Order: sequence, then C-alpha cells, then structure tokens
Amino acid sequence: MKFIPNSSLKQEMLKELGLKQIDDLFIDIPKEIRIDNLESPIPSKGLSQQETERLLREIANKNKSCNDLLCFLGGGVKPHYIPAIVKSIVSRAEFYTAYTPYQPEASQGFLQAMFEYQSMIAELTGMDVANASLYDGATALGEAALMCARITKKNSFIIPKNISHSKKSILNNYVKGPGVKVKEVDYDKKTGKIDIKKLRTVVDDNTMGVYIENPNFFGVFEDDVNEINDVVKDANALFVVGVDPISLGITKPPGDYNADVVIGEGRCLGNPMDYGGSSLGIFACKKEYLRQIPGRVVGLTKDKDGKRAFCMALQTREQHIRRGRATSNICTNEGLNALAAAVFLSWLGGIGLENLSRINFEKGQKLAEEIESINGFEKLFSGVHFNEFVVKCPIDPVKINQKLLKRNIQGGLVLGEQFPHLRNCMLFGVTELHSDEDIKRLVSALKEVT
Amino acid sequence: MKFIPNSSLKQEMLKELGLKQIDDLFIDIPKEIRIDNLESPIPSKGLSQQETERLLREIANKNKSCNDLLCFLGGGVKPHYIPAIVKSIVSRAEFYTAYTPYQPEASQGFLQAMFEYQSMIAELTGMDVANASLYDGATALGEAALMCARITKKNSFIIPKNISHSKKSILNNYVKGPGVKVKEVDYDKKTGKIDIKKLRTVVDDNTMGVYIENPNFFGVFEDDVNEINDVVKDANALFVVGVDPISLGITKPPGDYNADVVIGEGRCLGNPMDYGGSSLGIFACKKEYLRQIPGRVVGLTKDKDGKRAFCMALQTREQHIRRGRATSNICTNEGLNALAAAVFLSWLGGIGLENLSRINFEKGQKLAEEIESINGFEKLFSGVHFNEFVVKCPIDPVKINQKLLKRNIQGGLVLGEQFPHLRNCMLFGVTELHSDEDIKRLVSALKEVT
Amino acid sequence: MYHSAVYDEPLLNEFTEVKKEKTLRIEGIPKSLQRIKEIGIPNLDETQVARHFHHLSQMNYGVDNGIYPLGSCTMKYNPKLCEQIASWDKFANTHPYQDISTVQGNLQIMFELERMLCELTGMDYFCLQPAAGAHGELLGMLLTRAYHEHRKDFERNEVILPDTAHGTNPASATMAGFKLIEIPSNKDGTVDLDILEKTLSDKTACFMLTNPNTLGIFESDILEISKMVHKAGALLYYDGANMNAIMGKARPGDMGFDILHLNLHKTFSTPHGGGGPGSGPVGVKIKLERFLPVPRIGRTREGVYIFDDAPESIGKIKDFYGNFSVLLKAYIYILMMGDEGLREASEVAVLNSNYMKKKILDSKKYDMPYKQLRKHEFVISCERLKQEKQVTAKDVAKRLLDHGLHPPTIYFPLIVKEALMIEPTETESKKDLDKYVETLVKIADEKPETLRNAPSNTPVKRVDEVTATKNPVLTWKMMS
Amino acid sequence: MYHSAVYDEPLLNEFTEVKKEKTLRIEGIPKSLQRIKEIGIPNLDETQVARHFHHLSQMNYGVDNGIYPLGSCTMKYNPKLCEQIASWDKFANTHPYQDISTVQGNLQIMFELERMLCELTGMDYFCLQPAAGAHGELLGMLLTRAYHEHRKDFERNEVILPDTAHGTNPASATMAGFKLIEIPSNKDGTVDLDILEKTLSDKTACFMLTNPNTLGIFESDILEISKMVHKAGALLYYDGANMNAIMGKARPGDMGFDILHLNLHKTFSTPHGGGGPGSGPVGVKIKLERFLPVPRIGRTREGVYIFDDAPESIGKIKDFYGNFSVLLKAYIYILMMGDEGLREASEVAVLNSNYMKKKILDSKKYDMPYKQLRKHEFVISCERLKQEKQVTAKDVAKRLLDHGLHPPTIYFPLIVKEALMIEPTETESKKDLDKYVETLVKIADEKPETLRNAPSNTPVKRVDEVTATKNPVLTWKMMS
Ligand SMILES: Cc1ncc(COP(=O)(O)O)c(C=O)c1O
Ligand SMILES: Cc1ncc(COP(=O)(O)O)c(C=O)c1O
Repeated sequence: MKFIPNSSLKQEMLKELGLKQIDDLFIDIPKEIRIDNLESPIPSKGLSQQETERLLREIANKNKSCNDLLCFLGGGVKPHYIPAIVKSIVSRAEFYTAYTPYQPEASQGFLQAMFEYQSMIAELTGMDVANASLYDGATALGEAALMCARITKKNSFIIPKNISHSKKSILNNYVKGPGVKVKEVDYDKKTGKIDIKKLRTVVDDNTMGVYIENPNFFGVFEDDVNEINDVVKDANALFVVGVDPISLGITKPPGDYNADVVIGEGRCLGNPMDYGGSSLGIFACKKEYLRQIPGRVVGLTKDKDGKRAFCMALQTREQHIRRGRATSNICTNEGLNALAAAVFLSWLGGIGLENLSRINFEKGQKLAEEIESINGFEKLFSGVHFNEFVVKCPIDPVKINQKLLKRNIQGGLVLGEQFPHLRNCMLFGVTELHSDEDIKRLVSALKEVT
Repeated sequence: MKFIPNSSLKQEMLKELGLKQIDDLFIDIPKEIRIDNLESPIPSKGLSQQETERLLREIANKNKSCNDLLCFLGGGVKPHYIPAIVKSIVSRAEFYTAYTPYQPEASQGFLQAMFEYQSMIAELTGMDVANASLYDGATALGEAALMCARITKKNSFIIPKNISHSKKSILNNYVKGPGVKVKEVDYDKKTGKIDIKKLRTVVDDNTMGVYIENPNFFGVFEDDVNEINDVVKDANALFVVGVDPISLGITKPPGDYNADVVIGEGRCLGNPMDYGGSSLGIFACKKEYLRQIPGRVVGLTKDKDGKRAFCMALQTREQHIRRGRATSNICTNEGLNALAAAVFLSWLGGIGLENLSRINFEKGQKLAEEIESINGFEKLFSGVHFNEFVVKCPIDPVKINQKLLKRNIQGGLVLGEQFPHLRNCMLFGVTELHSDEDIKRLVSALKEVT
Repeated sequence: MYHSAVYDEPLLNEFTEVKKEKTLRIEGIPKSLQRIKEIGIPNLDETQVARHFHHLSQMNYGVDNGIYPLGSCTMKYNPKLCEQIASWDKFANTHPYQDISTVQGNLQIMFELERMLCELTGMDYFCLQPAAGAHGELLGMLLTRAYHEHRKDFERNEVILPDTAHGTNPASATMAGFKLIEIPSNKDGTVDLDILEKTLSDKTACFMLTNPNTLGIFESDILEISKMVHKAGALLYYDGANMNAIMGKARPGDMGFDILHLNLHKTFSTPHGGGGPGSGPVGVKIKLERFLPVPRIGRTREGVYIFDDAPESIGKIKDFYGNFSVLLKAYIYILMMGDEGLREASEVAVLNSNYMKKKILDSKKYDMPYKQLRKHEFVISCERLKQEKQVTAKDVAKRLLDHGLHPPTIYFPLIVKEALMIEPTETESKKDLDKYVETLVKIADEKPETLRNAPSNTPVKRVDEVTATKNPVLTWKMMS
Repeated sequence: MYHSAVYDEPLLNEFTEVKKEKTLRIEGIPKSLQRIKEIGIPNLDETQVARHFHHLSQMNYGVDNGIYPLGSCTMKYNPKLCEQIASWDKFANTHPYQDISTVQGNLQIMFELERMLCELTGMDYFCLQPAAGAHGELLGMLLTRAYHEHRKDFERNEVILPDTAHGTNPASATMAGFKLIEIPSNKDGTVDLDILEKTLSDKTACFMLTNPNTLGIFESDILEISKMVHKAGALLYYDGANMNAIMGKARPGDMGFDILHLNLHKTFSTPHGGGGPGSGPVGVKIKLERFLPVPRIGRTREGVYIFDDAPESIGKIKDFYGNFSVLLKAYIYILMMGDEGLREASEVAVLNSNYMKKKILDSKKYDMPYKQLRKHEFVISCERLKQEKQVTAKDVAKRLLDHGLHPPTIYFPLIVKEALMIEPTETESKKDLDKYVETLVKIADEKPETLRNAPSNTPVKRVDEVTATKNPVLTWKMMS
C-alpha cells in the first residue's frame, strides 16, 4: 500500500500524454544530476504497515514515558491531564487533514474554532486580541520583541537574566535582523524575583520593551508588576509578559496590570509533552497594536446573505500578500494545537480552570514543604511560587537524579548547565497529575539517596 | 462532569411543571420500595476523569496484553493485524454513537456500509446473501440450527464431536425451545477430520442439518466436502459450514461445494481480541432461504426521486414487527464490528486477503514443522491444517505453559478440559503477526522446559 | 438552516481498482479445497477506502450530531474517556484463553461490575455474557425453564406479557419454547390486575414486564403484581431497558422481580455502534443462582480472581465472557457517575421527559393517552393530525429530519395510534429540548404536503422501504 | 448532488452554562496578583462541547473529504498508521528534559530521520528544529549570515530571489536583516540568467530558489545558476516546498544548493492540521555544518544516542528539538514508502499533474503561459474568462466548492494573471482527476452569474473578507 491509487494506470495515462515512459516527464532535469534510486538509510522497498508497526514498537520500547516514570521535571514543560475529548476532536479528519483555511466557505469549522480560541486566550490574558498561534512560547517572545521594534522604532529589549537559555538564544536569533540589543536584568538573589532597582538602571530611552515572566523561570511569582509597569511606561516602552496559562486560573490576567503584550507556551492546554513538540505559541495584545500582530488572525464577518461567517482577517499584514514587508514570515502555525487548546478550555470552563490552577498551586506548596523537611534540602528563594521551585541540594543533583532514575523516578531539572552558579540546585515541577502518594514516593526516595 | 447539562436548571424546570422537588416526579413509586442512595461497591461520589483514568491504568497494569506476552493460543481466537484505518473509521462519532438505522434518510452512511459488508461476506463465502451480523460465531450456529428447523420442519441437527465445548453448550441452549436433538459425529483419530462413515450412520430422515467446520476445531481442513455434501443432500438436510474467514482467502468458498448456510466468527476481520468480546457472528446463505434469515439485513432501494438509497429490508421477519413469530429475537447485533470488518476487507482487497490467508497457512506449516522437530513433540493429526494444529506433548501441557509463562510466552491451548482424552495435547495457533524470531523463541523455550 | 452532508458516494465495487500483483500459487492445500474463483472484493488504495467511509460517516446521524430521543433506546451521550480507555492495548489486546494470572485486571473489572449491577438493581447475582438485551431475555427464559424443570414443574410452558411489551420479549419467550399470552393494558396504560389474575395459572412460567413500561408509566401496582405472580408459582421477569428512569430511586429486586436483564448500551452510556456491540447482563435472585452460565467469576481469600464452575449451570449463552469492551465502558461510566451521578441521571431523565411532555401537550397539537406522570419517556399520538390533515407519525418524523433532529421511535408501543415515543435522556440541555418541542409544534401547523414530501435536507429523500422488502437486493451481485 | 453539512452553530459563549460550584478561595497568592475578575470562559457540559466541535468539524474540508489540489501545498493523503503511532504513550508522553537514557527511541528516530533526509536531498547535515517551512527559511538566512560573518565577509547584505518566489522567502530574508532584490523571470517562466548575472555581486549573500519553481517548471539551467552564484561568493538556498516533484529523481544537493528546508507537512505526508503543527527541517552542506543549531544528535561507538554541543552554532531557533510528533510521522512515512515508494510518489505526482494540465488545456477554456512540461504542479490562467465574461479566478474557485471539490491556490504566483495553481499530488485517482477537470471545464461554460453567486452548497455563502479586515472583530468581546 503506497498511497498511489494510479499505480496501475501509469501506462494508460502516459499514452494520453503521448509519452512512452515515466522518465519522459523528467527530461527537463539535466542528465548529470538525475539519479536512479535512493540509498541507505532509506530502505529500498517500503515496509508493510504491519512491519512498520512492529519496528516502531521496538523503538518505542527504548523510551520510558511519564507513565512509566514518575516525573518531577520543571523548566516549563510538565505533564498535565488531557481529557479524552481533546483527542477525539483533534483526530477528526476534517480538522487534522485540512490546510490553512484559505477558502473560508469550506473552512467555517476551523475558522470558528480559531475565533473561539482567540476569544478564550483574550479572556484568559485580559488582552483585547489574540492571534491564532505562533510556533511556541520562545518564538512568540522573538515575535513580541520584533513587534516592539516595529511599534516603537527603538532598539533595546530588556529581559530577566533568569529565563531559559534556549529562549534567550531563540530571542537573539529572532532579533538579529533589525539588530535589536537584548539586555538582561538580574534577579534578586533572595526572593528570586526580578531586581527592580537594577531594572530601573537598565531601562533608558532606547528601551522598546521589557519582558518578564510570571511565574518566572524559577517558578516564582513576580508580584511587583505594578511597579514594573510604571518603570516600563515611564520609558515609553512596551510591557511584555510571559505566562503559564494554567497559572492564570488564579492570578490576575496581565491585562489587569497593563501589560501590552502577553505571550506564553500553550502546550499545557490539552497538548501532549511530545518530547518538546506539540508546542503552541500564545500571542495576545492590546487592540491598538492589532495591525502590527505577527501571524494569522481570524475575524468575524458576514456572508453574501448576511449570515454570520468567519475568515482570516488582516491578511495584508502577512507574507503571502505583503511579502518582504510582512509583520512576520510565519505562514504555517500551530493550528491543530490551538484547536486542542480551544477544546481543552471549553471542556474545563472558567471555573474548571480556576480549580485546576488552584490544585497546581497547592501541589506546588505541598511538594516544596515536603522536600524542605528533608535534611539538607532547602528552597532557594523566598518568593511565592506556583508549581515549580528551585531547591538547593546537599549533594550533586546530577548524582541524585541518577539514583532516582534507578527507582523509576525522574527528578527535577538540574540547573547547573543553564545557570552555572546554581550548580547545586534543581528545579522541581509538580502538577494536578501528581498524587499525594507520588509526592511521598519522591520524598522517601530523596531521603534514601542523600 | 456528570454529563447532565440541565443540572443547574432543575428548579426552573420543576417550576414550569408546577412541582417543588424532584421527588414529586417519583410519587408513583410505592414508598416501600423507594431508596435514597446506592451503596458500595458503587462509589457515593463519582470519580473525576483524571482519577478514573489513573485508577483504570492501575487495573490495566494487572493485565498482560498480547504485546507484552508472546501468544500462541489456538482455539478460534488469535491475534491478527488491525490496520490503523479501521480504528480511525469506527471511532468516527457519526458511526459509533448511532442507533440501529431505523430512519434510513439519516443513516445512509451506516446502511451503505452494511450493504457493502453483506456483499463482501457473500463474495467471500460464495453465498447469495448475508445478514448484517449476529452476536458471535457460536450464536450464529444456534441461529443456523433454528433456521434449519424452520425450513425443514425436522428435529435432529448433526455436529462434529470436535467443536469447542462452549459452542456446543450455546447451540444446545439455542435449540432448547423447539426441542431439537443435537447429535455428534466423531472424528477420525488419525486424520482429525470428520469420520464420514460415522456421519452416514448418524444421518437419517429426521436430520434437518449437518454442521461442519472448515478448518475444524483442531485446525484441520475438511477436504471431503463433496462427499459430505452428498450425504447431507441425500437426507434432504441443509449443509451448514462454519469458517474462519481468513482461511477463505486461499480455500474454496463453501458455496462452491454447495453449502446452504455459512456461518463463522468474524472478529478476526479488523476487530481486537478484546478478551473474547468484539465478536461478530457471520451468517450467509442461499437466496432461497432469504425470508428465513435471522437478524437484520440491509437492502438496496430508491428514494422518492429515484436516487439510489439503502434501508433495512425484510423487517417483517423481525421481532419488532412479527414479535412472537419472528425468525429470531435478535435486535441489537454487532453493527460496529461488522463495519470494522467492511473497512478491513476493503482495505485489504481480494488479493490482500489471499496474501494474508497464504501467510497464515505458511506460518501454520512452519510452526508445526519446528515443533515436530523437538524431541517428544508430535503433530497429532495427519490432516492438512491451516494456522492451528494439535500437538502431543512429552510432559503435562499445563506444566509446559506454566514454564513458558515465566519466559513471557503464552503457550498453546491445553485441550484436556474440553477433550479429556487429549489431556496431553495442546492446540497451537499462529498468524501473520508471528515473525520467524517469535517462532524461534517459542521453539527454544519449548526445548528448555521439556 | 440545517443540511446534512450529501455525497454521491459510489459503492466500493464501483471504484477503479488498484491492481496489485497476484499472490504466489501456494502448495499444500487439499485439491478439493483450492480456491478457484477470485475473491470478488475490489483492490483499492487506502486513500480511496478512507474517503469512502469518511463520506459515509458524514451521512450518518449519531448522538454526537444532536438530540436522539428514540423512545425505549436511551440514546445518551457516550463519554469519550470510556472509548479511550477501552482501546488501551492492555485491555483490547488480551486473549480470552490467556493464563488467568495475566488477566487479573479484566477479571477484577467483571467481578466488580457484577456487584455494582447487583447493588443497582437489588438482585443477588449477575451474568455478563449476553451480547444484547434480547440475548439477556433469552437467557432469562432459559433460566426460567431450568428453574421450573429443576423443581419438576414441567407443565409451566406459558409466558404472560402485557400488550405494551417490546417485540423482543415475545420473540425471546417463543425462542425458548414458551407459549405466549398477551394481556391487554387497562385504561391507565398499566397492567390490568384482574386480567392478570385470571391469566395466571399453574401453567404460567413467567410474567415479563418492564417498569416503567413502554408508555413511560410506572406500574405502581408492582408489589401487588409480584405477589400475584409468585403466588401462582411463576417467576417475574424485568426487562431492564427502562432502567434509566429509576437508578438510585428504586430497584427491581425490591419490587419482587426474580430475573432481569439490563442494557448497558442504553442506561450505562456505552455507545450503540449503529446496532451493537451491546451487552445485556442478566441478574437473578439467589434461588436462580445455580443455573447461571459458566464460568462464574470468583475471588479467593487472597484476592485472586478466578473462574468458578457450577454443576447445575445451564451452560453458556455466548462464547467467552461477553462483549468485554462494552462491560469495561459501563464500569468506567459507573465509576465516573457514582451514586450521586446515577441518581441525578435518572432524576433529570425523568424531569426532561416530563418537561417536554408538558410543553408539547400545552401546544395542543398532539395528544397523550393514559396517565399524566411519566418517567424517562412518554408516548404521544399524532392521530388527530392524521384525522384532520392525513398527516402520519411517519410524516412528522421525516420532517424533523429536515431540522437536523432525530425523530422519536414511531408506531410503538402498538396500543397507541400513530405513536411518537419520546425519550430525551438526561444528557440533553433545556435549550435543545425547547428547540425540539418548538419544531414539533411548528411542524403540526405546516402544510400536509410539506410533511409528506419530507425530508429534503438529507442525503436522500424519503426512502422506499417497501420495494426493499418486496424485491430484496442485499448484495452487489444481486444488483445486476 | 454534493452538499456540505450545515449547522447554525452558536459560539461557545452563546450556550446555556452549566453552573458549577465556585472554587474555594485560596490562600497564599500575593495580593497584587490575586485574580479578581471571573474568567470569561463558559462552563459547559462535555456533551455540549463534544457536539459543538463535532458540528464545526463537519463544516470543514480536509484531505479525507476529497481532492485538495492547493498548488504549492502538496496536500496528499495522510496514512492513518502515522497518526496512530504518534499517539502512543511512549512517544507522546515523553518530557524533553528526561534523562537521555530514557528517550533513546526518540533520539534514534531523529538521528535516523536526519540521515534519511540527507540521502533524499544530497545534503550533508540536517537540523530538525524549525516548526515550519518559513521557520526553516529564517534559520537558513541566519546560517547564511553566520557563514559570511565567519568569513569576515560583512558586506553581503543582499538576498536575490525570482518574482515567482513564495511570500515567505522575501519575508524570511528581511526578517533576518537582508535587503531584497527580486528579479523578473524570463519568457519561459524560469530564472533569467543574464539578469541574475548582472544582479549578483560581492554584496550578494544568497540566491533563494525553489526547483521546480512555483510555476511547476524545472529550472533546467540549475547547474549554470549554481556556478554563477558560487562564483559570486554567494550561497544558493533551496525552498524545498516543491520536493514532491523530484524525490528519487534528482537531489538539490547535487544541483549545487548549499542550504535548504523541507516541508514535512507537505512532501512527507504529515497532516497540515488546519495550519500546523508543521516541520521545516534545514539541510546544509558541510561548509555550513558548524553553524547549525544545538543540540546536535550524535551516536557513540556503542550505539548510544547523545546530544552534542557545537561551539560555533548560532544557538537555537525553537525550544527543544522540533515538533517531535511531526518528525515521527515523517519517519514512519519514509519507512513505509522506501526508495521505490518515494520515487513512484514523485513520478505519479508529476504524471497526474501533466495529465490534468493536458486535459484542461485540451478543453481550450483556460490558458497556460510558459513552457509545457510541468512537474508536480502547474499554473493556468482565467484571464480569458475575465476578459470575455468578467469571471475571475476567485469565482471559478468558489464554484468548485459547490461540487465538493477544493479549489486550487489562486492568484499565485503573482506573475500569472488570474492564476489557478493546481497540484493534484500522487494520492489522487485518475477518476477524481477526470472529475475535477470535467467540473472545471463545465464551470467555464456556466452563466457568469452562477459563478459570481457561488458557492451555495456550503455552510455559508460567499464570505465578505473585506469587512473582516476593515472592521476587525477577533473575539467575543469585540462583538458587542
Ligand atoms: C424495552 C426493550 N426491551 C428489550 C430491548 C432489546 O434490547 P437489545 O436491542 O439490546 O437486544 C429493547 C431495545 O430496543 C427495548 O427497548
Ligand atoms: C513554496 C513555499 N515555500 C515556503 C512555504 C512556507 O512553508 P510553511 O507554511 O511551512 O511555513 C510554502 C508554504 O505555503 C510554500 O508553498
């Protein structure tokens, strides 16, 4: 089964073209570069579906999933519960086998769902508008910085020192084009929050935007948001806030503290961890920046008979129309993951999300308490945290993790690689999926291995 | 989430009914038998979806699937490959959440698929017509016997001694109503085939039908079908043949040897083993018995504008119309499993089925050879077998299986329980899913444990 | 305005085949059995197959499409989680003959499900084998036989049932060899105690009843009935298809029923699959236990699940242990609902039903014979429409299809003329109930022609069912 | 006659809410961050949610609905097996920071996929991070910068591209800080060598090209072009969106390209998901290897997969390792196809395209500018229809929708007036190609009004896209 229904009609069709053989269709390729076949590692003959499934099962068995392994990794990605309905909707072929909705009349389903996604993201973040997704949270930061540059025509962008190295790297690559300078502000070594005094010294006339994360990479809530906003607005810069959408169930939407742009990683809204794939870049902002938004947006309109309808809006910002002067080069985004988020959020509802958020917060507090109660472990920062937190360990955290692994536990994220001065620290993460017994299991294992 | 959207509107709705409380709706239930609540093992409060999933995962982990375990069980059920497309079609909500297609205009999809299922079953068995499914292969035998009784008005039904005990028991329960006598014919101890001489002595004027299985319960092909048919027809009885549909890829359809009714278990056509559930009773017969068929059939017709359409046909045979005089009491059948079979067969195609059948036959021969080459093991019957066969073991087969299990292998079916004189025998089964390495693994384990 | 998807979808054998290489000739098959004919199943590409069934699916109405108030069928929403779990490898891919130590999870589920069903119904023991309601009835009738035969009460060959009984009841009883006696309902639509009394005798094996009955009316005299039946030496059988009316409110066991079946594919939200697989577990009182099919699922003191034999068992009614995945889904559903949820389900099922009933009757377009208070379903009549406008229940049903609404069951129970049997279930929202009522009312005022020409927003217009039976064409081959 | 499903589906916030108990007040959140506003997401029941999205899905066209010949998008059938495997727990439920010993399967897949793509394209190294084609282009441009900067060639700030280039090409180049120079195509629709020669200079960083180009024409002068570009000290970039034309027939690496991206969600049959997730792996020649993003996936002598660092790497372009499930599906697809299958896929994609092209041109209703032989796609013009009947490419597209056929890409590439860009792919059957051509031909003869009023068999009639942009309403809140 090669998914080529005309396999046996080739001669007949060639005849209609007045040709003899398939290669007559390829005479425009210079002889010197024509090849006869592909070699290893591409198999010469394809595998049957049965063989393929068997082979892949063998490969899969070299993995341990987070159901095989009790996982306490922090660092942005965490296992979250995905209700069955999400899979059952996103696996509807009408959705997952569709292209970008260029023909609105044949794509009302996806378009309405995206409109609803945008609406819910706007509700959640307290922003006026949201787009229909970007690649991931990190590239959303890149696009946010570029938007700040377009709007303010200034050239320095400020970020906290404590964001993931990967995000930093991506941001730097995104702003290389316009030559934006990225400056870092250190965090308060006691609280783990951004150091506002230092922020004040870094902000200047060239500052186009200031980015903070809430909760930040250390899991700590940035609660001085009003002060930060004042600093940003005094500099005529834009306030960009990165969020964990789950935390918004119990915390103020950044719109309430006057953020201009809200971004975040939305994978946790109904998408699997997928080894870091299945990402979803959330992007929301105030209405006034609407025409500067990167990526697709879906808008409400009417059909010829006046019936409610949806279509892509503001396409004139986009590459297929504006080409070199588009607000972004993005074309394919993360549509299906946004759909999953829409199903997830509507299944949960506002109250459900609030509950989920509360449970995550409470599990975060509980795990921290339990770990702190172990000899030699210490929560590093005094700031209130959500569902992740940094712990100072009595011995090399790499060793701890190795020993935990033997007990089928994946410990926290070792921070030494990204933050050398935190070499003896780990970032633990916990969610609604961790039962009290799971936490007990980790705690007694930690006791055993130290 | 209790799947009760009006949960919060109860008071409002009661008011419209002029009632005060829910219990006012239940005043017609005598007080003495009204209850307030249900008790253990029904939990008083329902579990959340997350809790449910976790609990079920724990229970599931008490099982080993045939992917965890290398399984060589014969006895009718065997693991077969199910292409992904089957699941992707039968999990379309339009199909699996539908009821029996009482309103043809809203059910053309299912009806056409059933028409196609019937067509393919008819093609496969060489019969004129097939119904839209019965519960399973065993109840199909019961229904076949009842149909023979209706048609011939006689009262003795003949079966081979070597069919599964469970099938025998079900048959006996099905024919208790009309008081049909079930007589058994022994098999030839050398070949494992039905003993035709004995058959001749059992058949008489009261014989309404003769049932054989091909391949039979021991996996052996009944190749004297023409002779058997002669015996049956001489007695003015009906010839009923039970098949493994996969074997029909390379063997003659029973229609070619003049069978009157063909039945079988169709689970293997795209349905999972499901611990013996997900069964599919195949029922096909000659056109002349059409109005005596049990169960639903779908027929071709036209709509008011003359457009091709499908609907349930011959409903006048069925219980909802004919009530006590229906051809069967069956109402709900195995629709979705028949749909899976239709998708499976159309994915495979005639040539694909032939291939699949051949592979099963070849694996059957290969495994038998390999096992026979082990000291002390012996293939019991000389008849040609398909993908199952009986092996005489050098030690107690129950012990063999226990030892195999320690090696994560599920050995063959121990026959002693069903056939006491075969106490030292096992029925091995093998399919396209067993690779040569799997077979090697079994063989070397068998060597080790004996 | 609603419209169903419409495709002019060819039959599989009308597609262009993708010819594949013919398989190799094979050796070793006995000559008399070698296949000579090619197998008449077209050889297609996966793309063709996928689209074909995709198109067909869109021309099929299921619960996920909308309200499906087929009376007597309890078409409620099927939680997605049940589907997902039932497809797990560790369940779906277990072999029924596997060593029992490797399927303890399966056995635990069946063991616990049996006990949950006992608690729910007030019965003592359950058998999960039957594949559907009718199959459960047959088992029930066989148990009835076994019971009387065991007591050497060989003359009891009659089964009594009310004229409101579902067709499978009489069919199952005859299938098990009983003579049928149908008794007419009284003016309230319930069992006429006098007639029942007169009909009961020492030939009566069993009285079959569903409660609430198929009119949706609770048989308030049930304790009386039970007494009468038992006094006559007969058994009382409960058709559990209507269990969705009374979960957590009352139990058939407490009413005096001796045997019952449930429809897991109705009350317990397991999907109906367009006609199955279903599951019709049978519950019995202790006096019938010994006859239940084998194997019985037991548990040792150590908590190991085992199969028990039973020497007086009638044997088996279905291969293996029933439609396992359906059992599993029902088990999950019960866990998710709990006592509270199940009870509320029945309460709201009854509330929704009475709410709709009232709204429809308020419109004065349809009539409802018999008592007012209904349980989870109710039956109204279009007889007045027929008299006044020559519009039938069928016409009304077909017109509903044009609005994307699935019609009720029609022409059942037989004692109501031009019957519409409506069972909304608890999973419908008030908004959808209101819309349904509105549409029914509007339809009653439409031109008779509009109704008789309905439906038109469906893949095909009104289907000629008579020809399909008069001149049956059931396969591709019969088409030519 | 085809009709799409139509539901008057409310928005989620227009449903009746199922009010749930409010959550408990929680302690410990810093005062300034406590949420005060309720979250404006409605609280619904699963039934409502399931039906809502079910209805929406039926109002959406995907490859499983039928032919989807969007030029430049390679909308081919997506094998179901890929979907199934990608959802296995052992893949879907792995954390990107898990200990490397517990994800050897994932790493093996990525390691092998990189090498497969190398073999397929003739490149030396691959990076799987980019989430889409445009993302790959951006990475390609950043690599171009890094390359020239590393050579201290700081003046190269121009990127040249033909006027047929896809919009993402110029957008990515500017995003990476380059100046754009667009050059006109020659009369054959291919690169004008003279103009290219003149445009190349020591300021040229890169020439971006797709081959076959967006007209579906193979740039036969590619070796010449490559020589010129390299002589000028610039790099040659390949937009791999059109790779479906040449798999197993020719390789960009052999043509002289230095950098390329592929679209796994096109050529490799991973579904497009209504707009992603996608994957746009980038391949490079050895001279660019050192700049590739980290982590690089390596394998030790013992066969253990590891992450390698690279000191001169430009860093990262996406968090973690790319859209893993998309990579996995492409890997499975390549395994199932093999050399034979991939080659045949390209062969039949080209055959189908030329077959359709001929049939359409034979009808004389549409014109095709430029060369005759096309690869996997071709572009025809409705200009004549516009002149004669004031019927536009858009009108034709909308009318196709009435037949249940997805229209081609329209108005691209920009150099063809009233363009219809048709890419059938290899997964369409001759029957469906014939039907498509027939319909296109029939449409050309229909009354202009019929076309301008199309579509009418869709959930909505022609959509007013202008208002959506003039007066943007993007959320529930903006509606009021
Ligand atoms: C009242 C009643 N009894 C029995 C049955 C038979 O159940 P099944 O269809 O599962 O065989 C039904 C189903 O239609 C029913 O409604
Ligand atoms: C020729 C060409 N290049 C680049 C792209 C961009 O790819 P993506 O949408 O994956 O970003 C496309 C997709 O439309 C394309 O057709």
